[in-house]
Amino acid sequence: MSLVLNEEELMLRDSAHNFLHSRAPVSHLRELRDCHSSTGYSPELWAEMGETGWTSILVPEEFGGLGYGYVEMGIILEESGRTLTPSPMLGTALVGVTALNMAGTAKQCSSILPAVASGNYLLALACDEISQHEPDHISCTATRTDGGYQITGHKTAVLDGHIADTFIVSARVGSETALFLIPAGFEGVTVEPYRVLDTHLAANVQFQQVEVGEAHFLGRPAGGQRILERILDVGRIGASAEMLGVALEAFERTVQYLKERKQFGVPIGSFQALQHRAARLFGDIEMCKSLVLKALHELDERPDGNAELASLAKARLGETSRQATAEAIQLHGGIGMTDEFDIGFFLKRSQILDNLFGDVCYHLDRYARLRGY
Amino acid sequence: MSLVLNEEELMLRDSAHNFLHSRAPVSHLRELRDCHSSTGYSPELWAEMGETGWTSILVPEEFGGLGYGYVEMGIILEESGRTLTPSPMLGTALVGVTALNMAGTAKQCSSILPAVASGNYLLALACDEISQHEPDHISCTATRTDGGYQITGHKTAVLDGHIADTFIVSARVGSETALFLIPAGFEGVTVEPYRVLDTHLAANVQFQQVEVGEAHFLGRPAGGQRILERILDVGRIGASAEMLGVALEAFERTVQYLKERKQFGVPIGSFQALQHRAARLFGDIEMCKSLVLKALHELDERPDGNAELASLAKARLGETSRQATAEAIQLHGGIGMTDEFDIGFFLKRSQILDNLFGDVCYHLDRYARLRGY
Amino acid sequence: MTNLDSFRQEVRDWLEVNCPVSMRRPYESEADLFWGRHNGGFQSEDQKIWFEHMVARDWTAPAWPKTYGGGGLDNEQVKILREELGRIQARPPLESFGISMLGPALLKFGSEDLKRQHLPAIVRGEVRWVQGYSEPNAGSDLASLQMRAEDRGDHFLVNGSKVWTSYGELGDWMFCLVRTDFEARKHEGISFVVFDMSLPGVTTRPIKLISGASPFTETFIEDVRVEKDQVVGEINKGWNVAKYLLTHEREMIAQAGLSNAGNTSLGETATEVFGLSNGVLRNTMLRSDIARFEMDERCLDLTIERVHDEVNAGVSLGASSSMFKFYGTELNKRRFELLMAIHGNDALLWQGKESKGGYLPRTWLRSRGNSIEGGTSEIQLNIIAKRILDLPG
Amino acid sequence: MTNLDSFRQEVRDWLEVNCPVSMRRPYESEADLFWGRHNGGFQSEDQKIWFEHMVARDWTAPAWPKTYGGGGLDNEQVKILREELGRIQARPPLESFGISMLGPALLKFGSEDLKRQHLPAIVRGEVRWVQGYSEPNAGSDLASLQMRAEDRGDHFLVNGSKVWTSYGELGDWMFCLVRTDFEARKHEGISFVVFDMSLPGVTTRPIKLISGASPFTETFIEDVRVEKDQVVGEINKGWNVAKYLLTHEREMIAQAGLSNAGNTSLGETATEVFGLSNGVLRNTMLRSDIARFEMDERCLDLTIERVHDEVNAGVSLGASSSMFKFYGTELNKRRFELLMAIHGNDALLWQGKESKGGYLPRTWLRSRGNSIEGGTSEIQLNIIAKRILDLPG
Repeated sequence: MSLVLNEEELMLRDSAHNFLHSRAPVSHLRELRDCHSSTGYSPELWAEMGETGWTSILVPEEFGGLGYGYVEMGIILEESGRTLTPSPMLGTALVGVTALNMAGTAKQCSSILPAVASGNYLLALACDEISQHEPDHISCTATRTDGGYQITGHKTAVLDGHIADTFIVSARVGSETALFLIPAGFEGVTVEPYRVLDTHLAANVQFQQVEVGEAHFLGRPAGGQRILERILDVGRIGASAEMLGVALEAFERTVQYLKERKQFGVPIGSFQALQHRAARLFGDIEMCKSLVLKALHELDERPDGNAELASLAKARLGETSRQATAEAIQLHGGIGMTDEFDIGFFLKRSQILDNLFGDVCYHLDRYARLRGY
Repeated sequence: MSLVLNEEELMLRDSAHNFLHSRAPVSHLRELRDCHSSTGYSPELWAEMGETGWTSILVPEEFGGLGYGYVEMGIILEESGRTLTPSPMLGTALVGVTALNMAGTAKQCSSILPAVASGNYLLALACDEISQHEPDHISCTATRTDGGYQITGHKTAVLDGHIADTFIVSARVGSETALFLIPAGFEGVTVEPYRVLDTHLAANVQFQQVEVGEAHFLGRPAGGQRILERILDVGRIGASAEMLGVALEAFERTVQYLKERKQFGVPIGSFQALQHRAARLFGDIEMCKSLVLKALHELDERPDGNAELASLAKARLGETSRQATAEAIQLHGGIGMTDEFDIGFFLKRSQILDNLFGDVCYHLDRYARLRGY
Repeated sequence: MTNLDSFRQEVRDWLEVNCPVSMRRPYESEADLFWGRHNGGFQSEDQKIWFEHMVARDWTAPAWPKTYGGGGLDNEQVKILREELGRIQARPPLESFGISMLGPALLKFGSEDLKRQHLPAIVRGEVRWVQGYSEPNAGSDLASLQMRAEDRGDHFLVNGSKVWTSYGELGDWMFCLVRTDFEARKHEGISFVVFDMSLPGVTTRPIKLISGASPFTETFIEDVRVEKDQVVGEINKGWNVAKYLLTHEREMIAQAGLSNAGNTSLGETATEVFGLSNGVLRNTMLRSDIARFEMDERCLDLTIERVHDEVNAGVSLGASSSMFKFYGTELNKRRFELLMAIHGNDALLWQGKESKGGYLPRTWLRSRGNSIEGGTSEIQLNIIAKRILDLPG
Repeated sequence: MTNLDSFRQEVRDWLEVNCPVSMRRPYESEADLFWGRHNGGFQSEDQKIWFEHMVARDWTAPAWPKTYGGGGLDNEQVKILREELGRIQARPPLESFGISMLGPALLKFGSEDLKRQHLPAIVRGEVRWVQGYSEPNAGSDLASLQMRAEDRGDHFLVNGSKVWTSYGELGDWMFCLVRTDFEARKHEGISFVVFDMSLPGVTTRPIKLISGASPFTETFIEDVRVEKDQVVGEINKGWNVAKYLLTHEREMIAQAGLSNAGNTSLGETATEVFGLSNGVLRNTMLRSDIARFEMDERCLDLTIERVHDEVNAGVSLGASSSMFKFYGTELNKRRFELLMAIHGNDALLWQGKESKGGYLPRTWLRSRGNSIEGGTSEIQLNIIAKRILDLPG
């Protein structure tokens, strides 16, 4: 498959670009923050995204979706990164739907996916338990009972945890890892939302002797760890696509500013030291573009997943979007430090996305392990 | 103690500077190379250094030396780094003398140190056995015999191994490490000299059932590993002082070139991107100056040694001298790549010194371990 | 016993009696310090006592001449006093841009009248001073500032605006760069003036930062009358005063970046979070970054020590404040990058008690400004290249 | 079966018969390749057979028009031929600056006579071409070159010297930039000429590099007569030809940096040397550097793939050759830095069989020149900043 967007994909990108720039530019995020939104996103906008078909991209046609691929989803996420638009796209439309597609039973898919596609149902993956992302260290336990399982544990930093209808929860069953679908309304589930640094919300979620049945296994009871890793890899690549948008937009705004801002009687972009930094960053972002597109292609082409490429993307994009947003602040100078100016939001989002599903160091380590050293 | 050279030390530096620039500038190294010198240094020059007192700096007065300190030795090594002067200063006058001062018996000291001080005796530390510096992995064994020990093993990358009168050899005695003084002329000792990339020589040394007596233990049989580490730390700090000289000289020559070389009608030093790189390098070297002086002071003040500071110095100087010499080539452009021009010699020496007694990665790791993580 | 030894003993005894125990603890933020009037309130009785004792002893500005209310101590004595204050971890009795910035400029450039008018009030914490340098179009290119001071015979009439005034809303008086010659080359038409901020026509507006805090203001000056005797140094020679003060400011900022030196090391913090495996930090990739950071931090500390010793020995490295400003601020940014990585999910909390109101991410964001304020890193590198390395162009 | 499929089958069958088995192995150095005359010697009978078969098939320059001895293949066919050659790891039958550099310039800018005179001889490996661009005072600032070509009516009389001529001592003919107008602005007085190096007045002197090898020469030209019909493109418009060729050269150099792509990975090499502990490379600090390197290497490969696909799709990124030149050469330098670190003591051996004559340290040293030759990294960054990012000044 060629590493170029085809015509349909280019059209999708244009329409996503137009939609987000008109309906949800960075000022949209700012408004949500300033009105102390308790959801952290706009349900009206989400409904519109649903109508536009974005929530359906990965939902198979049999469940009322479009059955498109990850390349299309990546395009939307990249464009969302450019406008920093908060929405459940990553948590629900990408990660949640992927989880059901990969492992859900026919019954689970048919009851949840149509609702997701229509924009009426939100999912959240609950796997972290401590301050660091370590998906194979699970203290949350599922204990066999008469009618099923009793789940007890604590999950932290749950993306969209405060708005999810159902959680996808990793828990230990004996020495095995299993994934459960646990509705937020079940008895024993307590959700504590908190605000993170870019005005998004996340949640700590307590599961206190939550009773679930066999039907709440996500798919089969066995092999949960492997499936969790594959779901996470999809999330990592999605986060990378979004970081690409963040980095690109921050970079382009910075280059524009270098052309406009004058000091010492000339545009500061004429200073060679800044030119060289911009040129290096340009190259780094070009590398990232190739990487994200390749990773998305691979998701579409290899159902088995490509863990190495996922870690590569997450680490490299984490590095480059950090670099791009940090340089954006530095090169904007004082004005970049002000809340009134938008560029700081990019730095904040970059930090959130870098941290999500494992940061640069986590994935450098994982990449090296996957390559055998 | 104040981190400034006192008047005597400044005078020593000036005289070392003058001596080396007149008697052994970089062209001296080039001549040794071009005449395929089998020693890699000039014995005549070494004799002069002996007369000047440099070989006696660390030798106690009772053994015919000057009994000066490490700060003085560091000054000589730094200046030798500036002129890339090859000599047994590091291997014999620093490391060898330190080993005897620290651990030698009165008899060993009185038989060897006066000869070293007079410039007539060379020592070499033989501790590496594989391509990497791992002083605690020792395969060389010393087996108890009737009259003493029989030593068998292979040492590699022995600095000055091809000219040493006596080797300081690490070997296992049972589960313990011991250090032995083994004369090069003993039966079973085979020295294979080889040339390394900056025209210096080093040697692989075979010990094939070499018979030695109890008197050949360097000092007491016990605690060899700890003494070896302390000797090595001294060597590391000495190598750092020499690297400081290498980095400083490469940097100063580069700054000079930036002022002289014209392209596009102006000195290339007027290009801001190059100015910023030079300014950063300047700062890095200033940091290194403080570090080397502090490490030398500590050697004089704390007989117990300061392993953390030694690893810090070796890693940081390795990094900065690599950076300074690499930038020197890049900023000199094509001419820097030619053998005719001297700047390439600095890159080569930097690589040798970085590798000696553990490279940047080795000491980053050791530093972190010493700090408990 | 030498004179210095007996001075040390004297200081020690005096502090023992006069520094309240509650003032012998590191402060957590600048808000915990007494900054002198604007409102003049103390946070505690102990804070007041400590301040008043130090004022009475003339030690709020120990190195200044006695004539102006200073302690009149020589360099060695000041060093001893600092060491003794440090030994008991005494808080500064008075934190003040008057002491750290305006004072040195007045002492060097001010007229006798100006010194007598302002220095004693500074020492006694009666006036809170703020700085007016940058303008919206004069940041790195500070000398292009446009605030107009028109000559009206006996006074100047000042109009314009300043930006990045630290704690501008709390200021009693402002020291300020204004343009007094509109025809001259840009460095040659600037004067350094001081004025009372309670005059009509002076207003401030807070600047909210990405951290959520507002430590700076914009300051607007409309038809404010500044008497000619309130010019520090000569008219149109204010750039010399500014350069002198900028050097001071850089040193302060570089030091600020080091104020964490006594805190838990990053290695220890990371060990608490990740734990060890075979004696080595479990996050081996982060370990490499932390080790490099700790090395660089130590190198900077040693270099500050060395340059300090050199200055005492009469060897002076020109423009070293630029090097310290550059390294200190870049290191502080790295410190907070690493802390963010170490604390992972927890580092993202923006509000709430558990996170001390999002202390870490807000401080991380704030640290980004370190390499911008007080002369950007780029400006410092320019200065090193030109003044120290003597590179052309 | 499509036309392309049948073409592929045809190529495959032909190669099976005509490419000797000994030519289906990667070569170790440029010296293992046939470069065409100067002396014209082959290293082996197989090398000669392989070359002659490819010449007979017109495939030494498969994309060039048949008129000039090329293969006349279209882009798709060329791609297939390359793939099939790659599949059996066939060595290039003829390595030549005539094919890679002069040819494209002649095809684009040369007169019909010049094309007929030179291209067929290039294709048949009869002339070894070398390049004369840089001069001692015209490196990064290439356009300031001073070699004089004086107009003597029907010919130019050329005097001056060139530096950094790759394999200059082996050249039969030289393509060369000379100054033909001494009054014009510097980019406007340059012409692109070719001449026979066996003419009296042409001498070369080897330039020994820090690696010990001498792959370049200085070339001295004294009163050499160059006919006016030997100017490529218009007189005084040689800079256009030069720019076109520099882009080609950058791409070649960037590709050269990647020629290691098929080799053992650094991770594997390091694992052989250090071994693993708990599944992780024992040298954990180096592991971090290696992982970052391998990531960057993969990113560059993917970007080359993407830009290639984009070009095929008709989307073109201007100046991308500068980006590849920069990244390719910087990565290659990092590769050799890491190899030096991995091999430690062994990496220092300068001579002897064990170290293949000091292959590693010499190649490491040689790699330092990658970011200088063919336009320095700094020049590439300038080009990206100005041509792609459109930054001013």
